[in-house]
Amino acid sequence: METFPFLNQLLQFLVTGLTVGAIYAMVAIGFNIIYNVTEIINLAQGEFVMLGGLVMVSVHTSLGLPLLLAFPVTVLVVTLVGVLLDRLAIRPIRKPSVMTLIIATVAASIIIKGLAMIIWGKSPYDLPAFSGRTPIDIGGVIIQPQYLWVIGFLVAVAVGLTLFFNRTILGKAMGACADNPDAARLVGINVRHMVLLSFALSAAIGAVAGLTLTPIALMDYDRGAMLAIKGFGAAILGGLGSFPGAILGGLILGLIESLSAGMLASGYKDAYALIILLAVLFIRPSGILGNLEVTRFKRF
Amino acid sequence: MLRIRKAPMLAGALLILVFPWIASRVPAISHYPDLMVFAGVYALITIGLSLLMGYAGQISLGHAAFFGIGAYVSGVLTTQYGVNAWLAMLLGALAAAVVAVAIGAPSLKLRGHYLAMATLAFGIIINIVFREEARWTGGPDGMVGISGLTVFGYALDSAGKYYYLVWGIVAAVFLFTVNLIQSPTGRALRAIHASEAASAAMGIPIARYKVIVFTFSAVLAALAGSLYAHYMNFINPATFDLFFSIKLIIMIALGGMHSIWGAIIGAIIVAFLSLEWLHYFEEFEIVVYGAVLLLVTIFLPEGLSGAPAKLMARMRR
Amino acid sequence: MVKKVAMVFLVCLAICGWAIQPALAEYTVGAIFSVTGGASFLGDPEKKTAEMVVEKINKAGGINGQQVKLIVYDDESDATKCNLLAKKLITQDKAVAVIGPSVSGLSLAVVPVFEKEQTPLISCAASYKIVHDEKTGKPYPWIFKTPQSDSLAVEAIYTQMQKMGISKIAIISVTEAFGASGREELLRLAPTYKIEIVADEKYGPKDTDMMAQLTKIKGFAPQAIINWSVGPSQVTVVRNWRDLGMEKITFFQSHGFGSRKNIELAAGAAEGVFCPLGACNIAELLPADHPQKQVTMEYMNDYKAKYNEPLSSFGGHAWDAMNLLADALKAVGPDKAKIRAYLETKKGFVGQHGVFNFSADDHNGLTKEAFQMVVVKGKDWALAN
Amino acid sequence: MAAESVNDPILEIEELVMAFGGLTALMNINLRVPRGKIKAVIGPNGAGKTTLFNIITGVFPPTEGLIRFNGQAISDRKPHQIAELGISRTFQTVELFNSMTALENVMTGRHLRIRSPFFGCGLALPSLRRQEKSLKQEAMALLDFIGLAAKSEIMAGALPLGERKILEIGRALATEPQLVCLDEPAAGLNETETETAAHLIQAIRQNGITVLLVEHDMKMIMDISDEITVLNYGEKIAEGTPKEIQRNPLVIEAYLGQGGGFEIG
Repeated sequence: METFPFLNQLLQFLVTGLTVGAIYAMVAIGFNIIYNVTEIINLAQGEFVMLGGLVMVSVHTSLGLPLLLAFPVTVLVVTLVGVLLDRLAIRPIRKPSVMTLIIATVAASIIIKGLAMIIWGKSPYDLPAFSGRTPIDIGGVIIQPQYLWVIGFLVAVAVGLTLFFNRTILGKAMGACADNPDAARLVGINVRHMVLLSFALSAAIGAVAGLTLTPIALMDYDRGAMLAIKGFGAAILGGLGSFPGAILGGLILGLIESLSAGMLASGYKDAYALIILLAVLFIRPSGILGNLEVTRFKRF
Repeated sequence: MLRIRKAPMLAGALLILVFPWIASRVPAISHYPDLMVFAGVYALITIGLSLLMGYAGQISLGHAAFFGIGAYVSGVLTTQYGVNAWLAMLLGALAAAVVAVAIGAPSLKLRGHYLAMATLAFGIIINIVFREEARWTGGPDGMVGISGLTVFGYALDSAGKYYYLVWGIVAAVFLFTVNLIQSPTGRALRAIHASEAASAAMGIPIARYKVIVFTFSAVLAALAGSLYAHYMNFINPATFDLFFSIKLIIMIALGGMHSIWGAIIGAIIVAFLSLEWLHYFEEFEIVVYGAVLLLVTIFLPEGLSGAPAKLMARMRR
Repeated sequence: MVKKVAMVFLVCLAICGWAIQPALAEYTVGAIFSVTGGASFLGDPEKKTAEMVVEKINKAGGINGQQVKLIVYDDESDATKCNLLAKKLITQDKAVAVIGPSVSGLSLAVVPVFEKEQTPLISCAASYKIVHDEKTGKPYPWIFKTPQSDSLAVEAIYTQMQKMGISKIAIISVTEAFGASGREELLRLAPTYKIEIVADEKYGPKDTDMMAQLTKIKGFAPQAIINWSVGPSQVTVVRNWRDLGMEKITFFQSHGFGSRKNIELAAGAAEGVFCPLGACNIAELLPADHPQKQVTMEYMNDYKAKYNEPLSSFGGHAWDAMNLLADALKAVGPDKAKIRAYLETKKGFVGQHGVFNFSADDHNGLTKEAFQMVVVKGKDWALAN
Repeated sequence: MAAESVNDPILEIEELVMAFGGLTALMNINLRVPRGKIKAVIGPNGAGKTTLFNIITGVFPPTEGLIRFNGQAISDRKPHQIAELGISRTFQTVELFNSMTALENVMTGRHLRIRSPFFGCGLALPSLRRQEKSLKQEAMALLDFIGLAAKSEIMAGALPLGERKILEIGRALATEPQLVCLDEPAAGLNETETETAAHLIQAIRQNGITVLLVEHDMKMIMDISDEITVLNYGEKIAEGTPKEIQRNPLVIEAYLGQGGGFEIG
């Protein structure tokens, strides 16, 4: 049997870690978009990812829509769910405290999960990989083509959001809401619309994460919660509200998991990642790129 | 507002006292005392948690871990070392207290969502330990053969008997907590919740109070864990996972965060919903559970314990 | 005000109570399966199978002229619920015997209940601990189980490895009860078969990727890998094995892989994977003179006709449990103690997962011959030589 | 500790510097608060008055410099430790415990003066019950002193602003401080309410408690202060009796230059 040098192994761990991390990062970005406008941690974020995968299965595999068409349809459907979430679960709450809003998102995530179970059943589903399953071998390091799609989509989401927040009026208005909702209201921005938009946008990003993940890891109705927690961890690690922080946090979390699974006791890999997260928080109470002064002003 | 009146307390105590007798007369609910044992176990945890969340204003998504620490310390010490069950219970509470101080002192400096994540992470880590240290805990399969409890040679071996043990403890803890809320300590906690800056200016050592309450709630959770282990005669890590922590938060939210009554009502409602009533909806169970939670959040933001007051206010109008 | 609420509550309870008093059926049989939750891949086919079997019995006129009433509860893979439901089945629904639970951990959780209430339980879970009281070294009197113990699957795999000349292996398992108990048996039995385990890796049931663990295993260059898990993760791990170009390292799956759905989900990656399976998975491959040929073909056809989905081997455990119980009811009637005694002496029961021969020392009644070693060939099972 | 002489200042601040990132909020401030007097700190918005209060009461540590209370350095203490030493305060934005009654607010103010053992409280020990009874009486007496006895059972959040400000002063007094720092006690009050507040502050001094005051209402300042310090852009520009300050050209320029009115009564 051929030998397998340590350096190759290490590179393989990095490739894997970055891919998984990219998924976490996309979930974390979704958390941040909603958090920035509303101060809510939307615990239904993971359900968007799950829906992204399962809706794609339905429109692509079952209905037979071609990939290029199935993609926007899926994102649209999940975005609609995000909009409904805001209209049916968040907006009706008359005296919103951050705690009740979070409970509402928990309730919504339970409902979405339950409905997904009724619609798709309990078995896992697969999607064909976007550009085949032939692994790319670069000097002994194996890269699945789908990995490149995952990382590519993360980059696309990051660039897209940067342009959106810096170049468009809508994006700037959302940014203003995030900085100071009262002032935003004074200058005539409809904060309610911005909240709705934030749910739509983060649902869309969740859907993208889900449909790129499914060809790698399959998808079933019960996946959302775990992804939400990893994404929440990534967002906190990077610093809540910071988009570079979300990407950094996601990638770091993915790398720690992969490296510790490969080099330490793999049963404890999630524990290592969380211990490092705790250590970071104890040293920097607002995450790596978070701003302590800003968090002080946030209500919760 | 905070004066907790004696009449409802007496009524509650009486109801708890006669409930098994009533249940035994009605065949369809004859197993309800069994459910009430678990509701009581949950109530022990939510009382502490409500003190922490509703009064001191600190969130914890890691209390399932303390529940588990109590259960596992009891389980391991009694089955593998032959320690007396009551002593093991005490040691479990002590272990939880030590862990709570160690994790609480640095964590409680964190705010809001960061504190939520830190406690969540802590809970998951502890659960991984339960799962991985199979030599002691039996691993994911769980641990069998935990004995029942006896009092002076009298075995508490049926739901009816255990019911009175658990609810007796709940009643004692409830009284303790009610006293606490109405005492200088309770005032200090509410002050911290209302304004940390002003509390500090009044000389209230905020960090210390947060850690004390966190520890107290952890001890109660551990106690509940021991009671659970000796009743089930079996424990497994999945019982103490993060979803149970979230379920505890749901109990508090359903019952009403700012009331100790709410903690008990929430625990009972969620216990019955999830262990019994929702079964009738079969595959729609999860959806109905979520819908109930959402409706209460929307229409009764103060929780079910706020409902009677709201109802009366509406009737007066 | 609390008083008022309490009163209303009580009245409601009382009304509910009188309204839905259970009507007494002739033979009431209970079942607890993990129909939802983390172990739904077990409980779902089990529930469907048990209901199908009972329907068939009742259509054929019942047992001794009595209809069978099957009460199925879903424990949602939760120990507390499982415990409560077990007590409810016994004390309130007056079940003469219970089949299930689906999961080893939950079966262990209710063992004390059935022992105390002296009611027969036929578990559908694998762990040998369910039918082995460590204190006495014998089976718990009231507990039986139909699935082959993990140790039998391990022995089947190790025997196959010996035939293939494999002695240096890596194991990888999921951090759930199924994976943990399989791992324990793999580690325990390895010395007996002179097999060296060079790597012992784990992953979570919801993990998206096992490349890191497999890369590490690749570094040890073992001759074979054994994966012990269920659900989507066992598909991902096979795909990762293929992606990493590790085909030279023979891949063995546990019997948890026993559904053609998994071959389909693996999208070609499962080609050449070995796996020990019960007879019911490969009914059509069995030679015509195989003792289980008839029952397995019948089950397969019935199940496909009724539910229009591929058979999962787990449903077979419920088939075995339900039919065993029906057999006992037919012989001795609804008497708990007699059922127990009958089951303990039952020999030659032909089921989906083997021919059962129970005794006072063996409440499982199977040997490692209950497993057939199969290999994935052309997207289907084929018997390995 | 050295014996405290009546002539020693109760609070001394030496060369205090406070910088937030690149922004210097306070520069080389020297300040002495004489014992038993009313000392006012005035200055235009953004002069650094509230920052000064926050540093004295330990909300954040100073970048440089020394603060001595009764001769003891306190700049590294936490807020609750400083309260324990005998400095109490109010807040510019009124930080009452809104979900508590007026009485409970004052009772909470006496936290330092009572025992509150955790288990004792839970067991409702008789000694603690007795303590609670006398605590209530003391708190009522204080409410009486500040003129809010009639409002004792009203939620603090439901009181009008004037009474909230007064209640906050009452709560600060409940800690039995030697020095009480009042952050704009008259802001947002009408004339009669301001007068009530002024009377109360004078009454406090008569009880032997030193008052450090930040205020914009110049009439009130000039009426009741014994000594005034003027800050502008983080620097001390003048110090003296009300009369001296009124005549100080630097002060007049600071206020007029900013465009704000400097009403001298």
